[in-house]
Amino acid sequence: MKGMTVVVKTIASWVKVLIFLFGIYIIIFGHLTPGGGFAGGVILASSYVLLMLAFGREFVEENLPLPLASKLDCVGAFLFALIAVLGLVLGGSFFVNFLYQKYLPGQALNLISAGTIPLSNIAIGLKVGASLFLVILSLSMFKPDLSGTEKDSSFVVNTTEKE
Amino acid sequence: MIRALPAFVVIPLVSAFVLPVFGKKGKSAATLLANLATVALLVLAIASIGKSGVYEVGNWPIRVGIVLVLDGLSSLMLLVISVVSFAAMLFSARYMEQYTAKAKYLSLFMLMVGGMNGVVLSGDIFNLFVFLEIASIASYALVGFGCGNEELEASFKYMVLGSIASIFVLFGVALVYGNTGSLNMAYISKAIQGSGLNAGLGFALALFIVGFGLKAALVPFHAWLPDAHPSAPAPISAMLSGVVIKTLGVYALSRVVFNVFGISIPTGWLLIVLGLLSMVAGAFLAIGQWDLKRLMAYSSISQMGYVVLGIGLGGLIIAGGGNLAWASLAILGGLFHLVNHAVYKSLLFLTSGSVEMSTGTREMRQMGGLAEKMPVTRATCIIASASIAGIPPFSGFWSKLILVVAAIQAHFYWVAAIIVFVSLCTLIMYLKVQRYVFLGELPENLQQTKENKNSMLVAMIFLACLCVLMGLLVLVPSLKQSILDPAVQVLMDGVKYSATVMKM
Amino acid sequence: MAVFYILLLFMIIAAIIAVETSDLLSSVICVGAIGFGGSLMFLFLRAPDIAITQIVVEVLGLIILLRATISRDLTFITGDREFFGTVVSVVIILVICLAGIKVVETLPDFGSAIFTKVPEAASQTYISEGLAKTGAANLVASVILDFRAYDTLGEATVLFTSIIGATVILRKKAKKMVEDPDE
Amino acid sequence: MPYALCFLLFMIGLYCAVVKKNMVKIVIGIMVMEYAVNLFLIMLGYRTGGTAPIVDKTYLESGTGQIAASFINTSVDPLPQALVLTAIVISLGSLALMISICTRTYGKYGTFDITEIRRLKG
Repeated sequence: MKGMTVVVKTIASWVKVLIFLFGIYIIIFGHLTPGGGFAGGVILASSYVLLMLAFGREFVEENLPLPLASKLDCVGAFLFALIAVLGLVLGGSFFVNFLYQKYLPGQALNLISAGTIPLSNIAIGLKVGASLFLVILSLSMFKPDLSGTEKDSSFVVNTTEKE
Repeated sequence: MIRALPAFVVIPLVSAFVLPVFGKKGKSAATLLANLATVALLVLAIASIGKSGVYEVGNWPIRVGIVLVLDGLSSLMLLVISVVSFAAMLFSARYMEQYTAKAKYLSLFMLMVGGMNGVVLSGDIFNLFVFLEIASIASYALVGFGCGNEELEASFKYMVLGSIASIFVLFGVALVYGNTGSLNMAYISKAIQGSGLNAGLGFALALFIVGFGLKAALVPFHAWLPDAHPSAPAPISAMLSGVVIKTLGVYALSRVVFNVFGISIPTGWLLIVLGLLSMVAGAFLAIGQWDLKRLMAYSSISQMGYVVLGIGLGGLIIAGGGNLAWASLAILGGLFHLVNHAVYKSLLFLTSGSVEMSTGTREMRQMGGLAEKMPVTRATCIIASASIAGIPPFSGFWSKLILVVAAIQAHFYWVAAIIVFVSLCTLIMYLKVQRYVFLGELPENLQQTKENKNSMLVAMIFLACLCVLMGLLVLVPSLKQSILDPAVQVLMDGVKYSATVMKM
Repeated sequence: MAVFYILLLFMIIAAIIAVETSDLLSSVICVGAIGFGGSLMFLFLRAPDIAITQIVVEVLGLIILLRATISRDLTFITGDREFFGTVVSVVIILVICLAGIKVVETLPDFGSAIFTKVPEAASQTYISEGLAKTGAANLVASVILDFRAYDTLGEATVLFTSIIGATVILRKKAKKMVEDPDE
Repeated sequence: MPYALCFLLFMIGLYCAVVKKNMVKIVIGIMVMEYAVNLFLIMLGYRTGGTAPIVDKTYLESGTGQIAASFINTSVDPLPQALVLTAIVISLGSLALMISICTRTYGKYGTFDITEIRRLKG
């Protein structure tokens, strides 16, 4: 996988930035406009997938190594659970929107409003983006070797064992 | 206690999120953390006995938000899940050393436990579906954990059938929403009582029965179980046979059939027929097996038949307006058998794992004479076999006795006869296990076999003690009243569930 | 109304092609067509959130599917399983289809949402008080991240589980050589 | 009537998942079933001539900041949309896992044909 021609590479590197920014926009404005953490996270992941298609897998791996993506995945999930538990501690019940109800009501339709909802969106966006990037990278690293029906699968590429 | 309800879900999920961060180096720390989590869950589950209540997530009232409901049935299931997962986790601390990626294994294990706890506690039918998916997806991955040919194939088969089951459940949820406009089980139940069962809701009920029946591996839907359960690593087989099919299958089925839709005569008969088919077919298929774990897997199908039969018999009596005391006896038999089966079948799978680890094979014809080499494994295996076959002082005897008595009282004499007959078949198949694995000639290549050590033995002895003592659950009135009776009462109350939940 | 029928027919035709074509690659591309039709359908059903999510998930799902099929030795696997099994399943499916016609009649008419007919439906609260109670203008966001945030925790966990599962399934070596860790 | 077409789509997926013997085809069948259920859920919440469940400035009454009745009377049901968002992500997750299993199995056998792969006894 050496990547594609220089034309594709140049365009892809520009478009990638745009897609990435669009993903961030979708995440951050998730509570006001259509979109949200899931859609935005998938868009973030697809910007890296575009890079992978244009430049080859190795290039992307240098940018965002697998163990790091794996950790981001865990961190995103953990943050979301943390928001839930904070609701328990600060708001009295699991998943209470404590910021909106107690500390930071904000004005309706503003960017800073809705309390924990934007924060949850960011956590989920991080988690979804990292995990989908992870699975596509793992799938593309997997190189089946059809030479035989061997028992020991030495051809399978190491995924996150290195960490 | 009610305030601590989210902990049942948060502890396993958060530990699962943290565990993969430990890499190869932090393996022992990860194992310790996972074991601590299961111990904490066990403590919480014991503390939850006898409590009941509703937890409103996010302080939203029950109509708007999601509620967690703790009642007799869910606290019984929580107890079963945490006991078995505690033992299986203790066992895997050493057993899983032969595989790589242990941290991920622990994470998937905790996710499976968290998913099951979520299913048991959920009071919202869509939420039940979501947690059902967590537990199922974790178990698909765990079945394929060994990555051998057999494992992958079994995992694929399990995954396809399991996904179809999940989609059926989701479609059922959609139909229920389309007919009642609500997702909370109490409100759905109330709406169904008001409007009666129309074609759409009847179809939704059929979808739920097929979906949860697939997860429980009742006989026409059992194709995946004999492949999936033996292929998984031994502690996972213990979890799958011990609790996963019960939680995702039988618990969800009885919750939906009894508490949401309300039991009727056709569904009661359907459950009885499914139960009888599973009992007989599972037992016959099991006797012919030579693969140790495969035999146990078929016997799981047969034993699940007892549980569904007991619950269905009770439901039929309730729906037919019969004597409620008989009905409660039948349901008690079914639920008590569920608890017993969880303990002794997971013990049997753990002993099979111990044998497999020491001898490197699961083929019974290649074993023999292990009694001297592995005394503890042998002793625990005898206790579990005696339990499952229904030899008097052990736990399995009492639940089968209750089922037989209930069937005779309700004048289902042929059902009682089938129960006794299948019990004999079970005895035969476990005598076969004893004969070929532990007695007889010790083959040349197994001379070096050694007993396993430490945590594996502790886990097996713990479960064996439970097997011996479990009879006390029905013999000691105070234990029976605090653990089993509330669970039976939940199913006996049927659609009164909705009023109970709304009042709590 | 007509647009819904056109899109649904488009999806059904694409599904039939995806099921029946013997070329795996065209089959995968037809799945993309179904997803695209579904995304348009969501847009016309006034569900822009779902439309966005569906289209991006579709793209990634298609890449995953293509990854599985492309550059493989695509032996054309035509035909079905054994004849008897096929006939039985087709009969069962036809029976379910007939039952389905009955079922569809019990639902409220298309275009009259069920929640308007149920006096205590949760959705009415979401619409009338969602903004005031959660502060989010996007009511779908307010439902998934506040009213039903517990579901979303489950959903994020499902994704987490399946990704851990996928990396586990694709790992290099599953079993170590047997050794006694005590010695 | 649109419900019936949606049901037909579900059945096509079920047929594909049950009858076909190619692993990827089975996965595709399951995906089609998921699309059908998602579509069905969204259809349940649709109102003829409805608006998307997103409040913007035009729907806020000036002064009080209350939501206008025109929104309450036309907004489609946000609840099924939330459910479908969850269901889509769940189906993406299970798709990823299924494809991993397929890929790994393909690496072992060199084929997607389940009748050739079947090594386990019934």
